[in-house]
Amino acid sequence: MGANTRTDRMLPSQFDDKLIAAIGLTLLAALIPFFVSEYVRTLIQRCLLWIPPIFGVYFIYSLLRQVHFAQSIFIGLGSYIVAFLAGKYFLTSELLILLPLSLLACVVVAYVLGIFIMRRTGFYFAIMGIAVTMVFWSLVYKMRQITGGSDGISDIKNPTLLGIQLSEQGFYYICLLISVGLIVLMYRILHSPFSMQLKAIRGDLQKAESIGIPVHQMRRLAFVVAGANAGLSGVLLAFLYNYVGPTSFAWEFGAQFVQAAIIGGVNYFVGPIVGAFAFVGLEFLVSTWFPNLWEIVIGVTVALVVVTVGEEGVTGIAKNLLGRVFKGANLKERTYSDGK
Amino acid sequence: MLSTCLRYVLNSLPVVSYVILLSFSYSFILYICGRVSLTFAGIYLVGAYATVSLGMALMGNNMSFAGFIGILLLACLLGAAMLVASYLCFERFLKTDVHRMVATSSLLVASRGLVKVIWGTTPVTYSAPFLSMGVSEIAGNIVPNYYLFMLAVALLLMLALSYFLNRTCWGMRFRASSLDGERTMAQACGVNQNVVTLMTFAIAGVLAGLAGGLYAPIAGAAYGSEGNALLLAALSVIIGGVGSIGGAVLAAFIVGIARAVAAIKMPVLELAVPFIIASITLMLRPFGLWGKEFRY
Amino acid sequence: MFMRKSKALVVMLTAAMLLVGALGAAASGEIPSGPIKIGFAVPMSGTATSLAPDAGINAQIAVEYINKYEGGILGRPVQAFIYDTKGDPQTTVDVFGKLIENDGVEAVLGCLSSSTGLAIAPRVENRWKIPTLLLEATTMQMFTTAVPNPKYVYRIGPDDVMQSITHVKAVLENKPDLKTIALGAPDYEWGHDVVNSFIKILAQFRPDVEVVYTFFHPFGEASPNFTAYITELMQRKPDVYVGYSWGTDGVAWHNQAKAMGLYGRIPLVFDVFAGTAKGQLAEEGVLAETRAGNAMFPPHELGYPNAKHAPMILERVGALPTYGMGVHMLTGMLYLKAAYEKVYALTGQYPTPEQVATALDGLSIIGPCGITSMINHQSTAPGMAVGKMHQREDGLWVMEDLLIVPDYMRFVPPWMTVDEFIETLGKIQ
Amino acid sequence: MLAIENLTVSYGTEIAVKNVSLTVSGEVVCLCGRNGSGKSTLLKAVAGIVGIDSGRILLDGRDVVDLPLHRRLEAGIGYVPEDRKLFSEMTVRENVEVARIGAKAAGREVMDVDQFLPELARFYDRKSKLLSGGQQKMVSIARAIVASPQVLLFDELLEGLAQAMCYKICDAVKGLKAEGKDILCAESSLDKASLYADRVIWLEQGKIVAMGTPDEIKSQMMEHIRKMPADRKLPQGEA
Repeated sequence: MGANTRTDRMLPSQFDDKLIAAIGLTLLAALIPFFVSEYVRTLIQRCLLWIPPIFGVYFIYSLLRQVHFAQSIFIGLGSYIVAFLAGKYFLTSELLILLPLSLLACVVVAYVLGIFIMRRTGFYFAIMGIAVTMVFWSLVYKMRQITGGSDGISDIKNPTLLGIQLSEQGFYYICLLISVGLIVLMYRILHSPFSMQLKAIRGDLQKAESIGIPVHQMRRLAFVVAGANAGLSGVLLAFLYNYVGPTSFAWEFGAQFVQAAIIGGVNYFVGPIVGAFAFVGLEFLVSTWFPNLWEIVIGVTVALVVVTVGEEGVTGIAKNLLGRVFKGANLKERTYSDGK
Repeated sequence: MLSTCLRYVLNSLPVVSYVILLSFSYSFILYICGRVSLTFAGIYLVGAYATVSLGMALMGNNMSFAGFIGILLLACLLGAAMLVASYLCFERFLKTDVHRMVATSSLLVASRGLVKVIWGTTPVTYSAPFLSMGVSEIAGNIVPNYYLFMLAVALLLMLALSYFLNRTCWGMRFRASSLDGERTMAQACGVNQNVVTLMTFAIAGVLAGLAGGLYAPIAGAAYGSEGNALLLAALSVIIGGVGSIGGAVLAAFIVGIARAVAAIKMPVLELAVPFIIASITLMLRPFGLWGKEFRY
Repeated sequence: MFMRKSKALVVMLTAAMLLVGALGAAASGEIPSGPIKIGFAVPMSGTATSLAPDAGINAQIAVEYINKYEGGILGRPVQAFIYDTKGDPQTTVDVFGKLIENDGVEAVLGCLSSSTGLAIAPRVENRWKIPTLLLEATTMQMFTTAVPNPKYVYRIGPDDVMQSITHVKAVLENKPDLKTIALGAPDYEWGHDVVNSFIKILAQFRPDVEVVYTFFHPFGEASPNFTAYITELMQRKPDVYVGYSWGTDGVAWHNQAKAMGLYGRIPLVFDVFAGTAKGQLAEEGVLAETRAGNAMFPPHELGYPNAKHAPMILERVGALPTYGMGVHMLTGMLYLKAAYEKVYALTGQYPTPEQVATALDGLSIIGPCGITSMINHQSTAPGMAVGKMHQREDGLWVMEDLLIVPDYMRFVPPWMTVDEFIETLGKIQ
Repeated sequence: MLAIENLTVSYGTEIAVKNVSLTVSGEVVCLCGRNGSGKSTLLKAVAGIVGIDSGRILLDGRDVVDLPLHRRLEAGIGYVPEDRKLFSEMTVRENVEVARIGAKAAGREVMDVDQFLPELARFYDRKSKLLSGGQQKMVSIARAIVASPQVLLFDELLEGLAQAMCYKICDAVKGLKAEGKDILCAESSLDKASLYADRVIWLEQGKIVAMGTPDEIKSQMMEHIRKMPADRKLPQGEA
């Protein structure tokens, strides 16, 4: 895989064991489609595509201690760009055009929204994210002549790469590549001076501002990073299901990324990955095992996980259970250690 | 013209009343205990189903006003008991706000599942109290008396709470240990924080249970109504300001009337209008129209 | 849309070929032992439950009914896999995948909202190739743009045009002298479609009728306040009001309209989905629809076929739902049973999914409320009926003065587009 | 009489107060020391705001260690924090009332605040966040003394106050001492401590190193303080 050679170059050598684990997992993910049925592959693909937006939430939470509910705006944006260009008003389904295009759209929208949203903190930030998401949702829902309203847009063509029609298998590898690439990129960003500065300013905005750090600019950039992640996922999710509906913009969808990030464990870099698989994969399986009771089962389980392990999340539980297996691997990636 | 304006106000009354109760339920916990707790929406659901079930079981079609008040009181008690229990058994172990948010919203999912198991997802309704109260005509507008009754209950309760908070000894203790008070100092002054917290949750439970109970005869008790209640309450808290009784009432009227006007004049915006108002409020007055600045 | 004539030909040819095949290979027909697996992908949580209250319970009832009173399918008991789609198109795709690839079901029933149906139909046609009976998903897009030439996808339930014709007829029958009309519907695609086609069709019959007010209220908002709409509606004073609110919306709409005196002030109210919920929900003398030949008659007392089904629903759900989820599901099961038996009778072999799918087209069965046929991949009731609500002494709401609009009045013939068909309507009355 | 016996307080692994014993009986005792020497922590431990590791805190012979925070005022311990910590949205009267109600509920007799802080009467109905620093300090003291506790704990009593205000507050403290209260203070400045304290206890790294009148301590400690290295850390394991 191309992603692996890139990780090789990008990661410093002291992370060797982590690197081995990462390459191993990537290889595993790359081999999985040969052993599972198509729906499992689709499910895994969906999990993979959930990882980048969850990383966005994780990024904002671990660096700024804010809860980012607005990821669904960017998922929806990316998805609807695909729905229009590769579906309703068919122009192209070329990934090399659609991915950069929606990335650009998300960056612009995230920057503009960031001007308003990122000025708020805490509870107000969270609610403002939800409010803006819902404004987008109702716009898409109500512009039924263009967006198809609640029925959405269903006739999305399959993606092409350099003009070649991708098989479903091929598309899986594209998803894997982009997902892994974004994870590596997030790793780099989280260990860059930019992140350190963000961490430094999260305590007191006014103080940081008074010593000359462009606080709002930097917070806006963080928002853009999170949004861009989600936008790329949105493009691929639209192709994965060949269907886009206004639920992509719903605030509940954005809230699920927050839940997944928390369940994964916000103390670990691998938290979002674990969260994506636990939240999408396990939730789907549980809801098919207990079709009548799954809400109670999932609700109570998540609540108990949050109560008992808190910020450690499922990753923390897994690490304790598999402590011996991963001994020396030092998966723990503390991005902060303070209390509240 | 005046009659048209009045019509919008009257049309908004049911929403206004239940949003007053719900949003203050939410902001009261947030303000006094500094905790984000979304369980109140589940209590709203419980209040609605309890009222409908008790109403159908105990009274059927022989509606009596006193009986209905009794059922509402039961719904309040149930709400208070459940919210306090949720705090004691669960919420007090949660450390940070985002975890409280995620954990309590998971509880909401569980409560919805429970409702599904017990009542199914076919909506149930007990409308006798609503229908039996009749209508009055105010300046050429027809308004069901039940709406006025709801508003009166909500406003009276808010007045009572306001009196309690501002004029009584215990109210003073609540304010002392609120977000803009100093909790440790309140305790050092002899305020028992545990009792205050439990009472806060109990009062919030009463408000949320009552909101569900009062609204159920109008709209029925429906699986999934907690999500909408949650959003409207949270938005109203943003608009009105955390911990402010006047703000809760003001925000509820703004949200309700704006929706009633949008429904007729600009249907495209009906659902979005509370969100737009909240966004604008946040941009211009981050602590709400009636709120005090507090660091959160 | 335009392929229907040739499809009928294909059906006949296939049937003939099957017959030939049956004669040739009659001896080798083996019905596998063990239960037959059928999948149900229905919304059991999320806002979509407003569309399909207690869908899970209704699915169980349908399967129990088939096993208990109909002897299963080809003698094999039905084993149901009932999964929750959460009303979400993406989850629906995953659920179908699990049902078909993992559980190995032979047919799927499901998809109540149009969005889930649209997401699933192309995949069924292109990838899974399993007979799939959509319950409702009434969007006109389904067999025009989503799957223009369907083979495996069938739909149980009327489309917008079919039901609008019935509604217009019923309104004109009950209030011939109407001058003004108002319409209200939930604000989502189906609501808009149905109101638009109603207005178009009404204009064909009575161009002089003025539509004084149309509104679309928020859909599926669980604690709705419709007072503003009701007030406005009463201000406009229409002769007839046709309302399409249902589920939780329907409950709130009915309570609020009743309290504000709407039913007394407007001469004729057509609450299409009156009586959806448990409890007192219908209004004396109000028109209501029996979607897809529904349980509101009540069928078990009127001597309708499959009479034991309605009491089962009454017992488990507590009401005879006008919106006949259970009826749809049972109808779907009966279609499947008939298709299996037809193929087996013709070939003497246990049918393949393709054979079942082919056999479904043009099939007629005795459904819960009478004979119903699968025409152009769409099942119909023995005529859609509209009646006046009446509460009997035992408290059960029933329908009286049924107006049944026959099929020939409602079906878009294969050689016409929808708009052309609507234009002819005014001429054939 | 307040008696502290072998008190040890720690924050995690950091030991803030180590094995301290002292008694206060009808006098004004002031804890002095550099920043971080543990004087504030000692007061907080007595007030019940931080938990203790070991030791006893005796109030007239009764151990108060197990009393929760909100019962300490009732038991007779009044605490004035360093940064005032008023209930900012409440009026001055309400600020004092909270403690008065607590005292009444506990059956304590209520003290006449105006007697010690006559200035207070002028701004009774103002919101406390609108007061000046000195006035806020007065309210904070009033809140502590209204319940007439036997022991009063003042943290940085004179910190950041104008000279005139210092004298007024010192008079109030002396008045309280005349009432027979046991007063334990913490003050980072020896000069300020000498304004009102009878006895000064010098703390260093959580331990008592010297005790005496303000003047004695001044002369004893000056040389020692100047020589002390700025960043001396506590050796690990020393307790």
